[in-house]
Amino acid sequence: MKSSVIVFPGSNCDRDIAVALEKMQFKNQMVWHKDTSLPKTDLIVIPGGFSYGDYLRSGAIAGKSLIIDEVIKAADEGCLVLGICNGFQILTETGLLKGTLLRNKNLKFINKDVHIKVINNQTNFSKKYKKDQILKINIAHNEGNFFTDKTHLEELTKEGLIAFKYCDEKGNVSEESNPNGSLENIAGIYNSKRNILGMMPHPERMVDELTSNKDGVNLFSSLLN
Amino acid sequence: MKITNQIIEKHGLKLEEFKIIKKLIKREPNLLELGVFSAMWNEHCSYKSSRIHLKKLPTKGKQVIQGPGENAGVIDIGDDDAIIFKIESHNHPSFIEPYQGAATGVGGILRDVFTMGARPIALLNSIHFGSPKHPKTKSLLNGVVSGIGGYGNCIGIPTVAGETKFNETYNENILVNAMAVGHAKKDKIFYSKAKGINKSVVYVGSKTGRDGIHGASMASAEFDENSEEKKPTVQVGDPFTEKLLLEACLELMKDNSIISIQDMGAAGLTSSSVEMASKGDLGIELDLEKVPCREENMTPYEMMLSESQERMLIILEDHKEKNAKKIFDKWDLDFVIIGKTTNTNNLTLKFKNKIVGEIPIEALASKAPIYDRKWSKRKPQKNEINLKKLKKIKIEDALIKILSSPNHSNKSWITDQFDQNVMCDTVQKSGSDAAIVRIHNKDKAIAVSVDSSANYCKSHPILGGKQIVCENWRNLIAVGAKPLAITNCLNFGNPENNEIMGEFAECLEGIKQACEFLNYPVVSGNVSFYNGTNKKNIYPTPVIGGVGLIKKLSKPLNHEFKKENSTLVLIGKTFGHLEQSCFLRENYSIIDGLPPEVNLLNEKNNGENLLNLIEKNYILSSHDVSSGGLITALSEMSIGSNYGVKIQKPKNLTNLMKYFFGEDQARYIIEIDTKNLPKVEKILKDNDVYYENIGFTQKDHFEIEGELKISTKDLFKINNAWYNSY
Amino acid sequence: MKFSITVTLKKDVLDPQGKVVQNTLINMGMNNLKSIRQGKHFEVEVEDKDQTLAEKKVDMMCKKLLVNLIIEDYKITKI
Amino acid sequence: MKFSITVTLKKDVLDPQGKVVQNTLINMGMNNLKSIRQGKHFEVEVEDKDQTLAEKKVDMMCKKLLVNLIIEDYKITKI
Ligand SMILES: Nc1ncnc2c1ncn2[C@@H]1O[C@H](COP(=O)(O)OP(=O)(O)O)[C@@H](O)[C@H]1O
Ligand SMILES: [Mg+2]
Repeated sequence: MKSSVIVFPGSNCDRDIAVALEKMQFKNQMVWHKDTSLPKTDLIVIPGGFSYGDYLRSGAIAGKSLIIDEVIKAADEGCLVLGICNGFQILTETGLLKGTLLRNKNLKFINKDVHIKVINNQTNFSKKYKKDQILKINIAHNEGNFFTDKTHLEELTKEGLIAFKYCDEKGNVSEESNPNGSLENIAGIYNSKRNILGMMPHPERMVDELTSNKDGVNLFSSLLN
Repeated sequence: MKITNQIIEKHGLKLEEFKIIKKLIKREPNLLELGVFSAMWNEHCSYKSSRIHLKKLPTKGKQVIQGPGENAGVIDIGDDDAIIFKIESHNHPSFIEPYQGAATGVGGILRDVFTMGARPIALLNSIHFGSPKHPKTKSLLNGVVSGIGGYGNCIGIPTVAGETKFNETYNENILVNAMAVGHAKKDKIFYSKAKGINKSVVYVGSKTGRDGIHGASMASAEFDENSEEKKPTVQVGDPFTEKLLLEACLELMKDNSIISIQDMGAAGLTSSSVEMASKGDLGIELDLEKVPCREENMTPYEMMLSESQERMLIILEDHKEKNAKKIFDKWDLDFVIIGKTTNTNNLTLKFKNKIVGEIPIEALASKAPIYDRKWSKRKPQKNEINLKKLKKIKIEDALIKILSSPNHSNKSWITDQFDQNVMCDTVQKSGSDAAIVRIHNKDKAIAVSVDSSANYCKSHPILGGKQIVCENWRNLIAVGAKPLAITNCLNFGNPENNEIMGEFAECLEGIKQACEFLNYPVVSGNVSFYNGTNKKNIYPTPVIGGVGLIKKLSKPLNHEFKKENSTLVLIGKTFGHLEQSCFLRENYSIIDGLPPEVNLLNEKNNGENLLNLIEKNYILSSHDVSSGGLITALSEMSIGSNYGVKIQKPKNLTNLMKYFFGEDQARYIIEIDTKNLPKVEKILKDNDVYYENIGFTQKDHFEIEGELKISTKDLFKINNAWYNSY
Repeated sequence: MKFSITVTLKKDVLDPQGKVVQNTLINMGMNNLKSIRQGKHFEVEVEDKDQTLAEKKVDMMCKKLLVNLIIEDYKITKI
Repeated sequence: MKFSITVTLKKDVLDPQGKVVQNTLINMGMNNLKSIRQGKHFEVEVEDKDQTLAEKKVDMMCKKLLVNLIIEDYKITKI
């Protein structure tokens, strides 16, 4: 399985995701934002960080870079695309995913391990998880407050396009277990074809038992076959 | 233009110093030259008041690759790995503009570390605020914390540890110290010493603006009547550009292009160019017209004194310019050859084809004034606290008071705003005695911690100085690391005041004694004087940042209890020293007497034996006992876990409060599997380590037999409540 | 030719920042405050003679980059 | 009574955000762009009859909370 990680100026989880992918036996390549073509790849990852310093709006400027046209083309042709944290923000700015990510409701950067629930386990990204499985995953963001319009929200719910929801350790999806104010506790969503996943939590930070648990592993192993 | 006395003073120079300048250059300097002198001769760059004292610190050891004198210190951690680290203050800018002041403090210290070839792997901070009740404190606190996070999070380096303290002494002068730690290959370390004549001097990074041009501030209108008023502006940090600069520099460092590299910190272009030339014993010529400027019509004076952030100066090997430029172009950064090295031993400044300033390098550097300022010894106070005369208080209430106090309350509301996990090598994040960061792709790790004890240092500077080094050493031991070396940030008041200078000299004496005894050398540091006003100086606040090594990382050790029914052992002897304690301060507002005695022999022996026990895998959790004493340390171990304790009171107890709240040094609490107790006891006995078995862990309750019983959940709530109600 | 652009969040979009600012102001004793909304402001200078053309260009900048049309409205004024 | 407040960085203060936005717009082909600076914008409604009084209050809000006077300038306009 071949993967490509897109690197923007200001990306800072690019090495982290590359390490995780290689650990999971992906053949990974780094792709520079000024490149005009993508290598042959099965998975494109847009990593976390502060592309362009998060200036203007997080993800806005990266969304205009040269390589993005290629990402859009590949996605339209069915290539799998994973956007993590700033990557999720970039995907919404390019229109590959609908909705947007507003400032956290407490107006502060939040870094901690939170619980999320696997809502749809029938996709290329999630099939190794059980339905409603509860994961403990690290978040680290300033703008993770998912927002979208009513029609899209209905579509997300009806079509099973919600990937993860924030919950507590017992799985309760509630206001208290919502770290950033996201609509319906949404932590990650798919596009309608389910080949694109955007999520705020960092699965790449959860693959090494020395620094964390291994709750992120199954996301990568789902992608492998 | 005539240099008047007023202009001299506005530049922070004494008239006496101006006379020396004239003698050194054998004429009157022009305004630009005066500006350059003021930048080089100020306390921050010249260390003129501190130098003779700093010389006494131990800086050598087998583990030291580079001691003080470079951008940062370098130590050997085995194999081909080196750790590069330093701490620096940004107190005054942070008081004026807390967000930007703190942010640029982080940015500045990071540059010190990556100029030397290191990839930064951890950030720490030590922040001190006035009383929480002071009207300025809350916004300063919030601003500083978000500034630290804003910079570190954006550039993508985990902020893993720190300390946050409140004390009235900082009401009008907060402290913001930032420490950066980086990793490099031993054979790929870069220094600032220039070498060779006619080599290109290259400016890279952000453009130069009118940021923080100090000396000229008020009088600037007089300097140049025709120009519009030029007020100094606050430095604004741009972590995004710094991230690019970091990656570009590390990329350039992969081959052998760089002769010398130096970040532009305080006094920007001036200090960086002079330092490179001075160390290389040669001259440097700058063509200021080529300096990339952000604003129109900037003068040579402004360019030389600007403190714009995110800039570096590099001296390149011949013919490497083209390739180097390619790298900086890739990262969208300015790259301009602005000068060359010369054999004149002068700093030569050209502008529009004219020489606008020329000063011998040695006049700026080695011939800068050094002062042996008068200092007086602190007359130690006596310990005269009669506990019997104090109002009776229940042990439970005293504990709650401490745990819910701003100083001891849980700081997760701060640390949750810092990305502690980026780079995926954070093994132990903040909250324990020290943070643990793994060396990427290896199974070894470093432990880092910053510590200070201003109250102790105020009361008895020598003891205080010793104590902070020991506490810092203890914090590293407690997580299983062998302490290797320290950096220090010396925050003091006005050095022209005998008493303050005395505090400085004596604190350093204490630091020196402890470092020498513990083989814990100082490899880098920073001095910040003039904190406070001359009448009201801050308490002496040296901050120690320590780095230790965990050779083989199996599983991280921290202070949280791991299970029930394990045995708790207190290492080190309890005398019950309450003077200067948190107990008296929080419960009775008494800040009297001497700090606890520091016995370096016990400190070393206890620490080394605990490390041995940890390496033998006998320890489930461990925590050093410091501010708040035994009971506070025990409750911190409970709060982090779901387990409480059941502690027996010692049989011949003279005073309960002294036993539980005393702040005697060289102590640790360890949790061990009860079945291992005999083996542990044998090692401790064989090595003359004093210890007591104090009880066991248990589920859910924090209990001292016959005295108190609180649920661990309540303890947690008490400890976490303060900020939410602030 | 100079233009000012103000970008505001659409009415039905949650404005966490505005809300916090409003609460803070009220806590500070500004009790006559009825509402406050926060947005962005740009000052753009373009080198163009023709105002309609210039305005069109500025409008394009908004649509293509400066504004997230899903959640934001904007207004361009010549200054 | 409604007011608009625009908050801009003082001249000479580094505007990292504006710089990136400007470069991006130019890269996107907007080459007639001479400069762009980014600031904040607030729309405030206060319940007051007297305009001078209301304006004074809004000014106070700026000074006390909305504006960082060390690096920012501001302008209040009645709308
Ligand atoms: N500003 C801060 N930044 C990061 N970590 C902090 C900060 N303030 C406190 N901490 C963390 O909180 C914990 C407790 O701090 P402190 O009471 O000073 O510890 P100790 O007494 O062991 O030195 C430590 O783990 C420390 O790293
Ligand atoms: Mg400690």
